[in-house]
Amino acid sequence: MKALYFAWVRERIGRAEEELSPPPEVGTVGELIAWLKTRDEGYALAFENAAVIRAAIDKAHARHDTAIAGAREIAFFPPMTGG
Amino acid sequence: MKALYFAWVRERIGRAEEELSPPPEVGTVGELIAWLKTRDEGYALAFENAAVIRAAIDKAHARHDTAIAGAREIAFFPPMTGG
Amino acid sequence: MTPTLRIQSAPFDPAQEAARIENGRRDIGAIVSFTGLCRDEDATLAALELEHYPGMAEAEIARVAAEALSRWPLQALTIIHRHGRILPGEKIVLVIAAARHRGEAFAAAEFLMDYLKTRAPFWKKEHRADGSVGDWVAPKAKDDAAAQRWRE
Amino acid sequence: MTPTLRIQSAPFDPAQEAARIENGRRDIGAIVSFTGLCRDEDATLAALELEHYPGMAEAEIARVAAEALSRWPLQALTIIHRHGRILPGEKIVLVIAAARHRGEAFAAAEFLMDYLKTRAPFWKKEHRADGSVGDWVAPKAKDDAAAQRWRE
Repeated sequence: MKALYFAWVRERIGRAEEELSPPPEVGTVGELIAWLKTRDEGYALAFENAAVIRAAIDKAHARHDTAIAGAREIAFFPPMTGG
Repeated sequence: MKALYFAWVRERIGRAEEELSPPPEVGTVGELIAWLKTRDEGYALAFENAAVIRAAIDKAHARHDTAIAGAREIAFFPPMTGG
Repeated sequence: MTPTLRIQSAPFDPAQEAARIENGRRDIGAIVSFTGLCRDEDATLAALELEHYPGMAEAEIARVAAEALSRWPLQALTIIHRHGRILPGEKIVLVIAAARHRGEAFAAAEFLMDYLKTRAPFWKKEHRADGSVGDWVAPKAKDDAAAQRWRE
Repeated sequence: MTPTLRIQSAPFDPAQEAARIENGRRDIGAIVSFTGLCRDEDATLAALELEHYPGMAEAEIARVAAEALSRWPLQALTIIHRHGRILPGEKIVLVIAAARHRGEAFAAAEFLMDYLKTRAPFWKKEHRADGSVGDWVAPKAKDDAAAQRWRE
């Protein structure tokens, strides 16, 4: 699964995208965040306040309890500030 | 006092403006309408449904119970349909 | 801030009016523009004749503008209302409100239109495509209701 | 009716977009246009950098537009959102809604802005006038509240 990071999530992790192969027990967006958070300090900082992190699966907004099964692309980003 | 008439009030009365000298017992906008209504058929038709008629004294909206004492210009017209 | 308020028979250009407001400024966050047009869906209308009460129209629009400026912190405000003969597709009225934040600009523009509809002394008469003179446009109850909600 | 939806780094011209909508039509009664601008009241901002999620930004704006079209009988709709470097005074976002009646055009335009603010994947970063890179602009609680009211 391809992961994309935007805005300060991208800056804290230090990359804009990567391939992820989470273990099978990672079933939801929230579980994927928890798994990523343990990777290194950058991920820990990006996801330190997991509640504010927004996610999208295949370019559509997804909740933290959404299943990631079948997702080709998952994105993580802060609350949006466009407009 | 100068009277002005607009839109279908003007058309029914058959003139756009005139000088009025109402008797002293005509004290309010509503009383002036009742007095005008007796003048001829045109006025009667213009003011047949007095409740819908709007008035302005010296170019500011006035209610039917507003006193006309001191008014230099009084206007009668239908509900507005601009915008 | 002095609003731009005009009553005229000539057409107006919303783009030109918006440009006058922007004019190199860096402090405006939101511009809401409303344009009201002469509508003729059935191809039965030749023109609208807009009668107005000269002097009172200007005074009433100034009062409505002052009321909007007292309610919202507007950075710029333009109101233009045409009178006379107006053809289908032509613009009748323009309101532009500029503010730091969009909520203020939206609210002021909508308030102004609701108030202009029910308080500005203009009356529309239809001239039909078949050459006959049609009716005076009837006021809409929902216009009164729209104006009423700002008093709550 | 197919809305005009664009995401671009180049500036846009609201007047040109409005003209594309009007284009000789006689059935439009009301056009509401919203322009959001890059604001810098304190002269501390050099530019905003607007990051976006290509692909999702287009998809989300299309979803929000479809939602507006399902709620109001719009005759025309344009949404343009810029990304990249935007200078103070420049325009960031444009929404134009055309309808027979003003209430529909106002409601649709305000709904669209509330939804774009909270759902379209764009993020603003400040570049300061002193050459430093500033903060990511923080989301506003009132933007969430503004979007929430359309669900009631």
